[in-house]
Amino acid sequence: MARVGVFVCFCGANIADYVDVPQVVEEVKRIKEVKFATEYKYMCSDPGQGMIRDAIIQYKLTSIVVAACSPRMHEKTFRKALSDAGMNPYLLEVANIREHSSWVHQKDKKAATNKAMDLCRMAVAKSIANEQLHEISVPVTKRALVIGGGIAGIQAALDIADARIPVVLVEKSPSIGGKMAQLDETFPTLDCAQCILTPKMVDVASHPYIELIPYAEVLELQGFVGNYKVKIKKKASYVNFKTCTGCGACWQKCPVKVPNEYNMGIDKRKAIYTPFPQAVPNKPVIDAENCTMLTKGKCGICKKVCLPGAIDYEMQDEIIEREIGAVVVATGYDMWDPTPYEEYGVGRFKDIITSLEFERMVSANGPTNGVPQRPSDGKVPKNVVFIKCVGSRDEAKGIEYCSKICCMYTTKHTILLHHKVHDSHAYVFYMDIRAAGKGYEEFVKKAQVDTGTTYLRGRVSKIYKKGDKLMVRGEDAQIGQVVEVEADLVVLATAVSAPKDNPELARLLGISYDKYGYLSEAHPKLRPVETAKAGIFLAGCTQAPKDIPETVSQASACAAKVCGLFSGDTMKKDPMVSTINNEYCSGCQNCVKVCPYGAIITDEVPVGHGIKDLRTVAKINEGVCQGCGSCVAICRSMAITLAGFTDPQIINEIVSI
Amino acid sequence: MSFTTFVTDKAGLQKFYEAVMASRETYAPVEKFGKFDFKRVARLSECDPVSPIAKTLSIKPLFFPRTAKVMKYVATSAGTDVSEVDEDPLAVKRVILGAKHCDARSLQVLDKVYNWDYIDTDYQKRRENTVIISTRCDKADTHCFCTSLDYDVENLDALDVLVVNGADGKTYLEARTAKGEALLGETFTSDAVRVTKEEAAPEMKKQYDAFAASFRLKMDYKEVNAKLAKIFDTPEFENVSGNCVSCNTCAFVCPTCHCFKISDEKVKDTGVRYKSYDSCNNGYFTLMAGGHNPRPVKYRRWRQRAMHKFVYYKERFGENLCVGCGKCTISCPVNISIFEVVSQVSAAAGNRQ
Amino acid sequence: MKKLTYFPGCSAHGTSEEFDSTLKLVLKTLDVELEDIPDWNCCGATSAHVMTENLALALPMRNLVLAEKLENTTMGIACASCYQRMKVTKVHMDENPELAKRINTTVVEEGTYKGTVDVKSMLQYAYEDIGLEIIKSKVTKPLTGLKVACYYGCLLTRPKNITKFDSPEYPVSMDQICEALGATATEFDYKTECCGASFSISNTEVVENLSGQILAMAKESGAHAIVVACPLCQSNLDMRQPDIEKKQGVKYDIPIFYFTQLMALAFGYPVDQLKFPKHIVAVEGALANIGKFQPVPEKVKKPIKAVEAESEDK
Amino acid sequence: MEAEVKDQLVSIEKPELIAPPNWEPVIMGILCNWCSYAGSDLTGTSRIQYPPNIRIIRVPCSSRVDPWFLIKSLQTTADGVLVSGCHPGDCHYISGNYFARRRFLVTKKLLNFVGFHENRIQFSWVSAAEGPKFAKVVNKVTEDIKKLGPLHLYKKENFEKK
Amino acid sequence: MNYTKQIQDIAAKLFAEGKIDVFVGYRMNGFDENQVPVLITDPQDVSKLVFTDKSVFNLVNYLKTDHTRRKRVGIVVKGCDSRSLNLMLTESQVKRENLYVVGICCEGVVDDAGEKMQNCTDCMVPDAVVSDEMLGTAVSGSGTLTYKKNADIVALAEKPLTERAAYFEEVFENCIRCNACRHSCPLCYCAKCCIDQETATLYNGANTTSAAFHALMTWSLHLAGRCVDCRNCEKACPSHLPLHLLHKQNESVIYENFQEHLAGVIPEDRGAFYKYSLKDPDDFIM
Repeated sequence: MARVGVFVCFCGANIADYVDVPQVVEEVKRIKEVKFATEYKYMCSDPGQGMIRDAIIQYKLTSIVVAACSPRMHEKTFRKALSDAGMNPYLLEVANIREHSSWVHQKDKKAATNKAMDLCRMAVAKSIANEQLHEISVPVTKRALVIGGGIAGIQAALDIADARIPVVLVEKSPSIGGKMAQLDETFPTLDCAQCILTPKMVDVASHPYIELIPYAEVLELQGFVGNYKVKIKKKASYVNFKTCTGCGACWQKCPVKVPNEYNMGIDKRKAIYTPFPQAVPNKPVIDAENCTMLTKGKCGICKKVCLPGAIDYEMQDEIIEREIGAVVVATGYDMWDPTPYEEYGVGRFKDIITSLEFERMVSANGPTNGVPQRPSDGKVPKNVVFIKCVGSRDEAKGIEYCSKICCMYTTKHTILLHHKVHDSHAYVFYMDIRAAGKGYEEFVKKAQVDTGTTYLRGRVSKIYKKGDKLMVRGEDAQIGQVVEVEADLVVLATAVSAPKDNPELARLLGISYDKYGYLSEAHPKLRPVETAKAGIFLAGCTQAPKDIPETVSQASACAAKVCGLFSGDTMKKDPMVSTINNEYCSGCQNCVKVCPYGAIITDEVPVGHGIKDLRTVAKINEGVCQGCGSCVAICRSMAITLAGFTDPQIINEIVSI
Repeated sequence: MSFTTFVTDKAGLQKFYEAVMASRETYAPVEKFGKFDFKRVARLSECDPVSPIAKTLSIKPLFFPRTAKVMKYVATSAGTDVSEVDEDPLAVKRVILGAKHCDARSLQVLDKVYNWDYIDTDYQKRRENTVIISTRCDKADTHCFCTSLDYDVENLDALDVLVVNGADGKTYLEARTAKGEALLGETFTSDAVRVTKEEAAPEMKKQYDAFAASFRLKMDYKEVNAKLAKIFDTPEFENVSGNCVSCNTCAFVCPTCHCFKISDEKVKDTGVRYKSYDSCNNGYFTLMAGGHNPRPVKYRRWRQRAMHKFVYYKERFGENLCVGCGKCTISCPVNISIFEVVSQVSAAAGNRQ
Repeated sequence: MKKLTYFPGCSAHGTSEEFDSTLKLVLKTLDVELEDIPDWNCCGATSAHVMTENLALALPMRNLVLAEKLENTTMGIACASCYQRMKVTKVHMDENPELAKRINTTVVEEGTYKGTVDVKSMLQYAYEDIGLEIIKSKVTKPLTGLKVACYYGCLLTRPKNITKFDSPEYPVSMDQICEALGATATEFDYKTECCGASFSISNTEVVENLSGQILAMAKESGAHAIVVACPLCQSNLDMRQPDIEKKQGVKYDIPIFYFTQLMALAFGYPVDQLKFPKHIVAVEGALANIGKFQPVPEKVKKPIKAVEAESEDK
Repeated sequence: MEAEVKDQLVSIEKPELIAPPNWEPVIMGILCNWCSYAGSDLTGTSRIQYPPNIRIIRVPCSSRVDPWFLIKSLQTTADGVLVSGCHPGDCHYISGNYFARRRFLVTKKLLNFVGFHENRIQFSWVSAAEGPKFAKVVNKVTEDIKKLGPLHLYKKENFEKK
Repeated sequence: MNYTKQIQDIAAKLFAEGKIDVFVGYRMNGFDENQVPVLITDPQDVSKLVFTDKSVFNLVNYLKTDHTRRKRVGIVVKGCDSRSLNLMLTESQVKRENLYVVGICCEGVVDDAGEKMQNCTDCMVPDAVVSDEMLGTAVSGSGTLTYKKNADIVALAEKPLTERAAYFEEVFENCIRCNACRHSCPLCYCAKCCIDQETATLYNGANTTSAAFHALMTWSLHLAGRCVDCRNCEKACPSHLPLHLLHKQNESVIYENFQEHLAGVIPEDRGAFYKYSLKDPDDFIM
C-alpha cells in the first residue's frame, strides 16, 4: 500500500494569493493513500526541503508529491531532497499548481483552488504507480576516432591524446596535413604554414596515444555513444610501411608521370610517390590506377631498386576494426569548381588559375620554386587580377553562402605576389571585403598600402584574350564605369564547398547534413560542436567554411567534449527509457521501424512452455534510448513500458479527477 | 397438483401475450443486427416470441447477467465504504416470452450449481420472480439434439407455461408449474377453452412426435458419458480441436456455461466490482498468480470443455451440462459442433477398446 | 524528306533576304522541306516586351498555336530575335500552365495552346537535327583556306536556361559547322558581345563603337570573314563597316556572311545564287582565300565537353 | 419555465440529456514535455489568463500518446481532450510528432464516426515560445466544448461526476 | 469457382514429396452445403479437401496456432487472405520458407444465404498477392487499382451525429465481449491482447457497454492500416455486429489522407501507422 506525502507550496504569494492552499491540503488528505500532507511558504528553500526529508523518515512515505511550480523548474531540486532522505529520487511527482493554476486563473480563486486540488490528485495518483528508477550507467570504450587528418583532425587528435586517451586517426590520402599543408603563408600573421603545421604532424606520428591510419576510409559505424564499432578500409599502398625506410629510390626511378595533386596538377609526380617532402608518414604509396606494373604487368622498376624489399604488388585492401567511444569528424572542404563561369573563359585560357594553384606557385616548395609563372608560357606575370567571390554569394552560378576565407587569403596573395615579384601590380575585383577577426582588418588595410594593389569594387563580366594578355572587363561600381584590365595572370578566389563524400559519410555515421553537403550540428548556437547523434562531434570546415584559428578552436572544443564523455568509466543516463516485456512481445518489429534512434534491435528468446525453440522479440538498448515513447504507443501488445510515463501512471492521472 | 390446459387460436394467444405484457415486466426476443436477444419489451410488435432457435441467444443473461455489479465502494483516508449495488433490475416480478425448451432446461441444470455449497441469492431471487413461457419448437434445427440428452423434452417442467401450436391449427397452453398456473389464471381471458390435460394430450403428442422426428442429430448420451470418462488422455482431442480458433464464443452463448471473472473499475475514489462472463477456452483462463498455467494448450482446454459438460458435471450433479441447443455450433465461426466432438472422441475411444 | 515548320520573320523578306534564300537552297540539299506557318504574324520584337507583357507573350503564342496545326514537331526560325521571343514564350507557357491559359484567351479564336511544337533557331536545327556528319557529306566544294570568325550575337544562346543550346558565353556550334564546310574557325573571344542591335538607327555611334570592337577582334584573330546567324548582326557589321573604318582609320574589309551562304557555297551552288551583291562589304577578297593554301592544321575544335576535359591538362 | 428549459445546455450527442446547472466541462490536456508543456509554463509565467477547465498531463512526446488515453479520458472524466505537441519538424525526438499526427487523424475521425462530436477531440502544435498561443488554444477548446454540453457516451454510468 | 481437384492434387503431391507437415484447407461440414476449415496431417485425408465459393473463412488465422507453428504448412489463400499473410510475413509472425502457399484467383465467396459477400462485391484485390502456385485466371484486370469506398460508411457518415451516436451505442450494447472477433482475426496474434492486460482490465474488465466501446475502438485502431477486410470477425460475432464499419472507416481515412496502399498488398509494407510523410494532412491541428 502506497504511502504518499504531499507538500503544497505557497511560493510566497505566487500561489497562496490565488489558490486556497490550506483547502488543497485538506482535500488531498482525504485521499486514501495520502498519509501526510502539509503546506509551506517556500518548499524549494532549505527548510522546505528539510520538511520533506523529515516527513519521509517520520511517516515512512513511499512516494512524494510536491505541489509547487513547474517540474521543469524544480524537479531536480526536490529529487535531490528525496535522495538526501535515502529515498529513490524518481518516486517524486510534481503538481504544477503555479504555472498551470495560480498564475493563469488569477481572477477566480475558487476555480484555481479546484484546479489545484485536481492537479494534486492527479499527481498523487501518478505517484502511486511510480517505481524506483536508477540512473543507467553505460560502459564507455575510451578510444576516439578522428576522421580526417587536416589541421582540424590533427588538433583534435593531439588534444585528446594529450589527455591520455587513445585516438585512431583515419586519413584518406597517403599523408596527413590536409589543405593547410598546401598553403604557403597564413593570414593575418604571415607565418609559414609548413613551419607551424609540420611539427604537429610529426607529433601525431610519434604520439604514443595516436594510431595513425593513413590512406584509409571509414566503411561502417555501428553501436551507440561510448560503444561504437568502426570498420576502416586501409587501401592497398603496395609498399610495406614497416620495412620501407623512406629513402626515395623508388619514386626517383619510377618512369610513370602523372599530374601532382599536391601541386594542383601544375607539375608531375610519379606513380609511386610521397605526396610532399614533409609527408607524415613519409612512406611512398603506389597509385594503382597509373602504375604500369599494376595495370599492365610491365615495369617493376621500383621493386628492383628497393633495397629493403618493401614493394609488394600483391598487397590487398585491409579491413581494420576498432572499438571506440566517440567520433570526431574533420573531413575539411573541397575547392569549388569554377567551370560554370564560362564568361571568364575558365578552361579555355591557361592563364586563369584558382587561388589554391596560385598558393602552390608562390609556395617556396611549390612547382615554380615560389615565383609565380604563367602556365601558358612560363613567364613571370606582372599584372595579376584577383577575382573574389567566384562561386560564393552567387545564387545563379555558384552557392549562396559567403566562403568566409577568400577575402583574407586574397589579401594575403596580393602581399605574396608583391613579395615574390616586386614590380608586379595586383588588381582585386571584389563585392565586399569581409575582414572580421582579430587583426584581420588591420592586415587588409596594411596590405592595401604596402602592395599598392588596385581594389575595384565590382563583378567581372568577361575575360578575353588579346595577344598573349587576358583582358578582364568588369565594372568599377564606385565610379560607375566599365573598366578593362590587361592581365598576365588571373586568379580566381573560388568558393569553399563541402567535401563531395560528406553525404555518404553522413549516412554511414547516421548524422545529418545540409543542402550544401556540410554536416549539421545539433544546435547552431548552443551545440555547435555536437551532432544530433550522441558521441559524434564536428571539427573544421566539414561543418561550415572556417579559417584556421576557428578550425583549431573547434577541434579543441571537440577534444574537450570527447574528454568529458570519457571522464568516467561509465556514462550516467536518465533512467526514463523504454523496456520490453518479452512475455508480451509478439516480435512484429514495428517498434524498430518507429524508433528515431535505432535503439531497438531484435533478440531471440526461448519460446517457453517446454518448447525447445527460439522466438524473436524486440530488445531496447537503454544506452541509446532517449525515452520519447514512440515505441510504447505503437506497440499493440503493450509489451513496452516507458519508465516514468507508464500506462498505469498516465491512466491513473486520467481517472483521478 | 394438477394444472390447467387451455385451447385457443392465434389471436387468443396474442391477446394472452398482450395481457401478460400489460400486467408484468416482460422479456422477449428482440431482433438486432439479425440476431435475437431477450430484452425488455412493452409491446408485442417489438418482439418475436417464435424467433428461430438458430438466431436467438439464450435466456441465461436474464438470470446470470453478462456483467453484474457485485458491490460499490468509496475509498478515502477515512476508510473504505462498501455498499450494496443499487437494486437489481432483474429481481422484479417478470415474465419471459418465447423461451425455448432448451433454455428453460438450462436453468434446471444451472440451479444445481447455484444452490450447491454457496447459494447465489441474486440468482435465486431472479429465478423465483420469473415466469417462463415457452413455445415448443415445431421443427428441430440442423444442430439441435435436445432429445438425445438426459431430460424429457416432452414433459419438461423447467418452464412454467407451455405453448404448443397444434397440428389442428389450435393453440394449446398448458401450465406446468404453480407459477404458470397462477399466471394463466390471472391473465387468461374468457374466450379460451379450458380443457383437461388428457383432452389436449393427443394433439400435443402429435405435435411433439413430428418435432421429435425432425432431428438430424441423435446420440446415446449414456454411452458418451461412459466412454468419455475413460479416455482423458486420448490424442483425439488434439485432432478435434485442430481448427478451433479459441474465440470463446461457444461459452458466451452457451445456456449452461457459468464461469465468470471479477474486475474492478475505479474512478477517483469510487469503485465498482463487476462479475462478468469468462470462458475456459481462453488461454489465460487457468493462469494462476504464480505464473503456472495447467491448460496452456488448446486441446487441453477443449478436453476440459467437453469433459466438464459430459463427465464432471454429470458426476457431481447427475446432469449433463449441455441441453442440446446447438447454439455453440451455430455461433462457431468454423462450425465446430460439440455433438461431433464428443461423438468423434467417444468413437475413437470405442476403437481403442 | 524531313519536314520543318518555318517562321521566316519580317527580315527574311527584307534586309536578310539572302539568309532566307540561301537557307532554302541549303535545306533543299539537306532534304528538308519547309512549311511556312499560314498567316504568321510579327513576333513582337523588340518593342512589345518593353511595353506590355501580355502582348509580348500573345503575339508569339498566336504563332505557336498556328504552328501546332501543322503537326510538325519542330519550328525553325531564321531570325534570332524572332527565335528569342518564340522560345521565351514557349518556355514560360510550358512552365506556367495558368499563365498559358490566361494568354491563350487573347488568341482563343486560333485554338488552344498545347505545347507540342519545339522552337529552334536555324543554327540549332542545323547543328542538332541535321548534324555535322550529314553537312560534311554534302560538301562538294570545301572552303579550305577561308578563315572565319563565328559571331553568334547576344540572342542565340542566351539566357542559358531558356535556350538550352550550346554555351552561352563561348558557343562553338557555328564554328564546328564552318569547320565541317572546310573553313577554319579562328579563336575569337567576341562571339557573344553586343553588336549594338537596334541602336543602328537611333544612335549609330553606339553601334559603330560596339561593332567596331567586334570587327577589330575578328581581324586580330586572323579571320577573313565573319559568319553570323542573325539578320541584325549581319546588317550592323556589314552596313556600318565603312563608317567604322572611317572612324577608326583602319581598313577591315571583312565581309559578313550568313552561315547558310557559306553552306550553299560549299554545297556547290553557283555564286550567282548566293545574293552576294546584297552585301555592302565586297566578298570577293575573302572568298579568294579559298583553295589558296592548305591551312596549317590548327587544332581542330572539339565538341563543347571535350574543351572542358582539355582544361585539366595544364 | 419552458423558456428556462430551452436555455439549458443539452448534450450534443444525446439531446435528451440536460446539463446540470452551472455545469463546467473538464478538458484533459495531454502535452509533450519539450514544446507544449514548456509553452504552457510560459503562459503561466506571462500571467496570460485562460479558463480553468483544462487538466494537464505531461508526456515526453506527442508520439507517447496512445489513442487509448483519449478513449479513456472521454469514457471517464473528460468532456473533451486536447493533445498538443511540437510543430512539425521541431520534434525533440526528431520524428515523433509525425507518427502521432497520423494516429490522431484516424482516431479523431473514428471517434467522430461512432458519434462523438469532432470538437471533443482536438489537437494543436504549440512551441515552447508560444505561451499566448497556448492560452488561445485552451480558450477555443473550452468554448467549443461548453457549446457541446456534457459528454454522456460510454461514460462509466455509475460514477458521479463533479 | 471450384478448385477442389487441383488442391487435392497439390496437397497429395506436397505430402508425397515430404514438403509439408500439415495442410490447411476446407472440407465439407458433413450435413449441408457449408464448409469448415480443416488441418490435414494425414496424407490419406487429402481427399477431404474442397474449394468452392463456400470456402469463406480466412485460413491465415491458423498460422498463429500451435498446430502450425514451427511446422511446414501448405495453405490455401484467396486475395484478402493473402494480404493478411503478407502482413504476417512482414511482421515476422511466420517464415516464408515454412509455407507452401496455394493462391486463388478469387471470384468471390458467398454467405450462408448463398449471396455474394459485401467484401467480395467490393473486392479490390481478388487475386492472391503472395503464392507459390496460383489457381485460376487472374480476376483483377490490369491497370491501377481504384479505391471503392464502402457504401455503409458513406451512408452512416451522412447521418446526423445523434443518429450515428445512437446507432453505435446499440452496436456496443449488443457486444457480449466474447472477443471472438479478435480471436478469429488472423492479424490479432499478440501473446496477450492489450485489452486483457492488467492496465486495461483494471478499468475495462467488465462486459459493460463502456468496456465494449473501449475494446472495439482499441481493436479497430490496432488494425487500422492492417485490416484486409476478410470479415472473419463478422463471421465469428455471435451478435452479428457490423464490425466492418469500424475497419472500413479507418481504411478510408488512411487511404484518402495518407495515400497509402491497401493493407498487405505490398510486401514489407507495415501499414500507415508505422511510417509517416511530411505531406500528411495538418489542417486538423490548431
